[in-house]
Amino acid sequence: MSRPLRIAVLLLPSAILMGVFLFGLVRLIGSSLLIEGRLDFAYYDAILSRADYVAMLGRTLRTAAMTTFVCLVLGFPTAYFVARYRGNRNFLLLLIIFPWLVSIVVRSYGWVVILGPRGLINSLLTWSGLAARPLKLMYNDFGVILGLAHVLLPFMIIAILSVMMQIPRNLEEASMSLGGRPGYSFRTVLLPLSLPGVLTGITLVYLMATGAIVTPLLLGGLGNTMLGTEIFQEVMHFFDYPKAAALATVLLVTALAVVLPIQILERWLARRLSDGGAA
Amino acid sequence: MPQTATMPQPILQIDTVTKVFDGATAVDRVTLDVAEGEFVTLLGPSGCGKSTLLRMMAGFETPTSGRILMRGRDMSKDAAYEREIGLVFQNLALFPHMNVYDNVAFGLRARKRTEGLDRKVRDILALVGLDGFEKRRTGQISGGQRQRVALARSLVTSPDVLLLDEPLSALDLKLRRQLQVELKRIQKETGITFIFVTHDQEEALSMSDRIAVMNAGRVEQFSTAVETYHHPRTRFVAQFVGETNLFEARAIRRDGDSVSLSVAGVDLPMTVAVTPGAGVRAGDAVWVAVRPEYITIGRAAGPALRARVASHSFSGATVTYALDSAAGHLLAQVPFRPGQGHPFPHGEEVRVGWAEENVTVIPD
Amino acid sequence: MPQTATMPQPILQIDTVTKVFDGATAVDRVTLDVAEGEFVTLLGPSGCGKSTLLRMMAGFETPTSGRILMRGRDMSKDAAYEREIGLVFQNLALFPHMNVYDNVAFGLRARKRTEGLDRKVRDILALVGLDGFEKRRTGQISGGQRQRVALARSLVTSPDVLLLDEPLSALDLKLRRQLQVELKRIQKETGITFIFVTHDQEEALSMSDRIAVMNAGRVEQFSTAVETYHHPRTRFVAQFVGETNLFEARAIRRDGDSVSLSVAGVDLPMTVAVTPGAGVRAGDAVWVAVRPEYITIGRAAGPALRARVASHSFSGATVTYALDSAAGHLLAQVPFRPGQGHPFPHGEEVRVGWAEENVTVIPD
Amino acid sequence: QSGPILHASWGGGVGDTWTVAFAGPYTADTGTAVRIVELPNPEAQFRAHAGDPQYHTGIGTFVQGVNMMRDDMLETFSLDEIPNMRNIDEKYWLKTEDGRIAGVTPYFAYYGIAVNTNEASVEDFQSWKSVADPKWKGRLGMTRPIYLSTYDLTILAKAAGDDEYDTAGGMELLKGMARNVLNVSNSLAQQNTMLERGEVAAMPFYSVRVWSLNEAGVDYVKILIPEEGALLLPYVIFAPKGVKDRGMVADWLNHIASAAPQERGAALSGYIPANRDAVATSEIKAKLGGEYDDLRARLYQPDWGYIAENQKDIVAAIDQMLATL
Amino acid sequence: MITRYIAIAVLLFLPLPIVIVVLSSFTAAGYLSFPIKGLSLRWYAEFLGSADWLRVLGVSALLALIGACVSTAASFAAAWAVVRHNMRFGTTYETLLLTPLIFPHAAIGVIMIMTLSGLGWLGTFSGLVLVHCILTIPYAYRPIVAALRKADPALEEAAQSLGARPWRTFWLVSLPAVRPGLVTSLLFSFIISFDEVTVTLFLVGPFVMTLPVQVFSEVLESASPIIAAVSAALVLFTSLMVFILDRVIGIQFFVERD
Ligand SMILES: Nc1ncnc2c1ncn2[C@@H]1O[C@H](COP(=O)(O)OP(=O)(O)OP(=O)(O)O)[C@@H](O)[C@H]1O
Ligand SMILES: Nc1ncnc2c1ncn2[C@@H]1O[C@H](COP(=O)(O)OP(=O)(O)OP(=O)(O)O)[C@@H](O)[C@H]1O
Ligand SMILES: NCCCCNCCCN
Ligand SMILES: [Mg+2]
Ligand SMILES: [Mg+2]
Repeated sequence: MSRPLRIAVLLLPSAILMGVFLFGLVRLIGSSLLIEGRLDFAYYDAILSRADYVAMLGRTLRTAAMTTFVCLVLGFPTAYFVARYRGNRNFLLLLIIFPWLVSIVVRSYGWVVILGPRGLINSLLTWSGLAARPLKLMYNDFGVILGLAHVLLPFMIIAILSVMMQIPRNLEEASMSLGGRPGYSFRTVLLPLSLPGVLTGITLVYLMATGAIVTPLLLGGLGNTMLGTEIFQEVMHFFDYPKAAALATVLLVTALAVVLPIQILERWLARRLSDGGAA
Repeated sequence: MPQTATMPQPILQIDTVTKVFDGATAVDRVTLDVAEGEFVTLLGPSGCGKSTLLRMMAGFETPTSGRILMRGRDMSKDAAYEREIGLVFQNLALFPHMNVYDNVAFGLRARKRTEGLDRKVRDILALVGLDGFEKRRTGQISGGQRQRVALARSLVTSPDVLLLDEPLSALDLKLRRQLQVELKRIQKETGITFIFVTHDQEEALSMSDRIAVMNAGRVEQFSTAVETYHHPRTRFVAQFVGETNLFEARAIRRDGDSVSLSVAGVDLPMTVAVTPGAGVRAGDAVWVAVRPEYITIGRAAGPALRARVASHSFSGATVTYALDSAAGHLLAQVPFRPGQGHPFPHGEEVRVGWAEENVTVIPD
Repeated sequence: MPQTATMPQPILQIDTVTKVFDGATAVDRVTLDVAEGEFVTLLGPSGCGKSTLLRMMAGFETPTSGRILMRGRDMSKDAAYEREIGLVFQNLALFPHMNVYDNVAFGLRARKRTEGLDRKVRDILALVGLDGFEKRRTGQISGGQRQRVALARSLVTSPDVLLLDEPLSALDLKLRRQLQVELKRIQKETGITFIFVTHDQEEALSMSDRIAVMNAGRVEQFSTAVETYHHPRTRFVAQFVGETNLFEARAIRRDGDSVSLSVAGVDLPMTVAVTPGAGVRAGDAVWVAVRPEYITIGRAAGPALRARVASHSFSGATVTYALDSAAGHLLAQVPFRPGQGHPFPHGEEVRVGWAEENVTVIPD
Repeated sequence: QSGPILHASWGGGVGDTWTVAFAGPYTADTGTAVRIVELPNPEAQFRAHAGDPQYHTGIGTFVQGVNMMRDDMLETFSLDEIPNMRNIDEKYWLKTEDGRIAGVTPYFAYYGIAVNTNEASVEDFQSWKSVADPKWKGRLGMTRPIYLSTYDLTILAKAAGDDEYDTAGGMELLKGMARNVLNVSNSLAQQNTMLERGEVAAMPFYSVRVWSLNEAGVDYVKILIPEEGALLLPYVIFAPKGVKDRGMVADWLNHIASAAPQERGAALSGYIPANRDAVATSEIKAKLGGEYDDLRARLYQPDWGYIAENQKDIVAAIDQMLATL
Repeated sequence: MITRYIAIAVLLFLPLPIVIVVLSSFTAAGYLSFPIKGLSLRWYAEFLGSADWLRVLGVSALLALIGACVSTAASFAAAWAVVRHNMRFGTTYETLLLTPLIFPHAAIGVIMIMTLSGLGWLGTFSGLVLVHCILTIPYAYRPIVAALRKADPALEEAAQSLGARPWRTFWLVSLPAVRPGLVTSLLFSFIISFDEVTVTLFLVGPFVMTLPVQVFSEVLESASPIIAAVSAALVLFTSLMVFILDRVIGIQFFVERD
């Protein structure tokens, strides 16, 4: 077999899979734009002219941004701690990887059990007399963000950790031997070098948060619709596929508008930060 | 070359320092005084504790016991960033996200000594021969150049002492030789005290004022390069520093600083000088070390031993013969003269000797 | 040692082989004949085409032009697995999922020569000193042992020729020296033809029957180790194989196999032997090579040159002086006698000389 | 011996009712196996597989039935094919313009106000208007907009003195109710639990859900029919257009339209049979508070066709109303 | 120091809801609450006694198994072309294979529902397999390509120089050399597929319902503690996979970069 033919045969299975995906993507965009065979932005006009949809879009972006922020604030120190942990690091990794691999349904459901009116927290509060009535810990933004942050935190930690573990510990020592105090060393050495991981983490968390359905449905209330849950609703209850397609396209565009620049920045940084392999 | 005897106030004193990791002793009661401007090398096999000792000086490890003094002041408790000690890492640890200039400027900025920073950075880059490379990324320069950046980075803050942990071991032979020369030159020009770690004895011999030979956490000998090579005080030092032939012998008689020996196995009496302090007495079992290049073959100069040529190996200027003798396996390195062929073919019986002044006696 | 003149039918013939990669010539019209049982080394700097040449012999690359013959038969078109040629890779390429035994047995199984397999595998493991290691995984043995497994694996099928691509370069110096000796012994015991690649000239000199010195894809000299060291035919060979002092000179007169020279810059007439075929005529500009160990300092033996001591470096048995002279920068390596100190301090003016028989003339 | 008939059902108890009350006896009588498949939303499957039906029959709300019928996704039958329809009041029929039967209504529930009597008294909710009373701020539950549009708005419009054709007054009441609702789940099941636990004091709710709560011993949650009446919620069983084994499906539908299985359904889950011949046992009468006919009389049956036709607009209006709360 | 406290809190916080779900599955009460009321295995008995739940479990396992095999095979072939044949535009193709990762799942759900209904595969098992392969390929590809890049191509040359013909070389050397990558890929895609909900939600049909989607619907539609028992089973399944993964390649695989 000639080399090009051999390559073609090897690529065929994955190319079919990706072809199906790309074909679907084109159909998605097409069906939201073509009405009776003609280009028509009616669906988008309808979506963007409705104040509640615009508000929902805003809520989606805000929730995703908040979730990303929480993940970053919690994930970075955790990654640092794990990366520099001298003891049994595998155990710590297990505490991160295992929850990550458990279904999001189970994890979100776990939060229902914890945050619910007779859940762990409220039981503790009422039992200890700290609160007379159960607090409303879910069916609101708090519940959604907490749930999403929990579900997505491992992505952030893993992304940062995989970069941090490659930063030789030596670099921090080098900085210190040159007189860099811990804060200075962190700012000038560790932080810039772990930036690619941070950006990857932000990308993943943000994407997953904007497109989430399960967690917002389980932990959010009637007032917490997001693009994902609205799409789900549109498909499951109104069967309005073109409208769902338009909403999905809006979701894609807004997500990629945030994510692609970050990706480009990340690649650029990664190239700058790599040693070029020189010994 | 500073002489041990006339040494002024040492810049750095390692005072009975011990470091224990999880019950394993990495550094064992090491005491060293380093004079200002000196080039001291820590030489020893892998795992003997060189890096650990260095890291204690740098402030990355705390001694389990003992003190480290800088100009007489105990700095054992100081953080790494408070010490005026530079460190060049084996893997260099250049900051990959900075260019050459920023790498070199790092220490000045970290210490907020930004006055005249540009001048200092450029001067030091010129010193290591890297002018014009300021804007290069560390990935865009060669291994030898990276090495120089690491050096410049540590030198620019004019540390009191510069520690170098096997800085050349990742380089290939040619480049290594070249950088050895350069390192030595820079040390002379800056006058900074260097403490250099290596496990390469040739490197140690050619660069150092004094060498501390380490073994299993201890310093076995701390002396000048010549002394270390020609008067090893322990079997370990004799064998680790250069090739050597070592036989068991017995002291027959001691006369002041010289002792008469009989090499075990064959009766081969000789009288050689010993280190004044060495506690060798008549009847003691001792070890006798002779370097291969001081072994003569064929002519029976001085006491002579019968041997058979087992093999030879050519290395350009010299031929090394492997010989089987009654005193054991011997190596003899003799100059090779082209056109004369190998004077001693394989299997030939020869007579082996050495001048008495080339023999070192090591107490058992 | 097989002599070029009396060579029987060569086992391997490389016949004007060229290899071009994307327009770049990696191997350039190389012709080599290798005799059965010979130990031939390809020596040259990185990128000179050694591996490419080896890979063509092994069947992993096809020559762009030229032929490779095995016992007289052109095997240029044979697949790698059809050739009776073993190959030891620089990175060893041991099969990580097999134990030592299975690694070694692989070739016999692949060639379906399973008769007496166990015996053969155990014999070869004994030969390389690895009996008892059969069940170890390749990750559980040391670097030197891995090296031996790779060797055993390639030897067990008794190939006609064994190619070794820098097999020792990843090892540290001590281990390397030890394995050089062992490799040489195994080659002698098995009688298999070895073609050995290295860029380490000391390794080449001490192991080889003949050395092919390569430069930029071409073989510049193919001769015995002694010949290569003492009679380099090109400037490249003179400089690459061992340290050398090289000056420009002019041939004043030619008398048969000897020529009278005047070293450029200073008038320093001498008469030296030249290779019979060398086309040096009166008036030609030539290069003169003298090894540092043949340079004498102090006494004006033969023609003498004024020089100043620039620096010295101690390396145990010898001291190497760097000298500045009218003929340029010179290196002189002289034996070091302990107790005598350095006879020539820094800055001292000395006279430098050499014996005429130690001078090699290289046509420009 | 044929089948099996695949019947798409909701989960959460509905499936069990269908297995026990309808499918099991049918199989016993006719030998035709019926498999009840529980899905979150059968309509979704019918729509996804329009033209290539995977089920023989499925359940839906009346509005879903109307929508699918109008989209020409349902198989239609003549009265002769499903003779038992004669015993079901024609106003409950899902029928095409030319009078063909597009679905069978086996039973209905109603939509009243469920009250946790530990948190509020029955008297508090004698009128639908009370749900808009600010005194219930933060104490009420509410369903999703899709049901608000069809159920809550309709009955609140009625309470405001209008009807489904004019919902302005209803919308005001709905707005008032929505203001009283804070942090409520999307999930009816969760709301059910909140109601049970007194997290919410009251909410417009399905009679059958309260029935099952009462059956489970939760006697302090009561379903009320306010003075303006409760909303009648017919369910409908339909077959997808082009369904295979049409004759068999007609027979199964005919069984569904008959009184006996509907009576069993009522006993199990509190559904009110649609077949006039169905008789309530005294036990059921006690639980329901009267005869089937009395109950039917207090229930308001709106023009589901009109509601279905306007559902999207209403949902949009409610979404926007909620967004500006 | 604050770093340390945050990290420890996070490390305890991550497994918390899972532990709670598992614990609450042992409740004796008919409704869900925590702390649990009474200790009982009744919900496990109910789960294991339900043909429906077990069927759904079977479907999920089979789906994950087939999907993982297909993804792994397709990834292996692609990685071979990219690495061993040093294919042109190899990195571009790799980026393409990773694209499913950078699409929000809600959007992928709609994309897939349209694609599958176009193919007439909506609600079919094959349709789900196809979609799960697309979703798992980024996870399957990474370990394989990493293993392949790490595997020394000289191994194959070594085998050939020892006389092994191409197929023999492939079976005896190439394949075993990437075995850890293949196993990782299989396990990893199995887990991802087995636990997937968001996209699958859009695609389930009468004969194919997956365990996580069923759990999701149940959480929405009812509040029975049987969900906790089923979830605990899901957790057990995942732990088993994680355990094997740890054995095969070590948990640190997940934080390594290639
Ligand atoms: N952080 C540590 N924890 C435990 N043991 C250590 C640690 N660092 C070093 N050791 C042990 O201390 C001993 C000395 O190590 P050290 O790194 O100082 O040796 P070295 O002389 O620098 O060797 P090399 O030439 O290989 O660099 C070794 O046995 C090593 O295993
Ligand atoms: N597959 C290839 N494609 C293109 N160029 C190649 C290829 N293999 C080798 N070359 C080029 O051919 C030249 C010779 O390479 P080769 O690997 O034979 O050198 P070498 O002497 O073995 O060097 P080293 O000592 O570094 O191993 C180099 O310039 C190299 O870049
Ligand atoms: N078990 C209660 C049945 C009520 C059905 N109402 C329709 C809601 C659909 N999810
Ligand atoms: Mg070290
Ligand atoms: Mg090579």
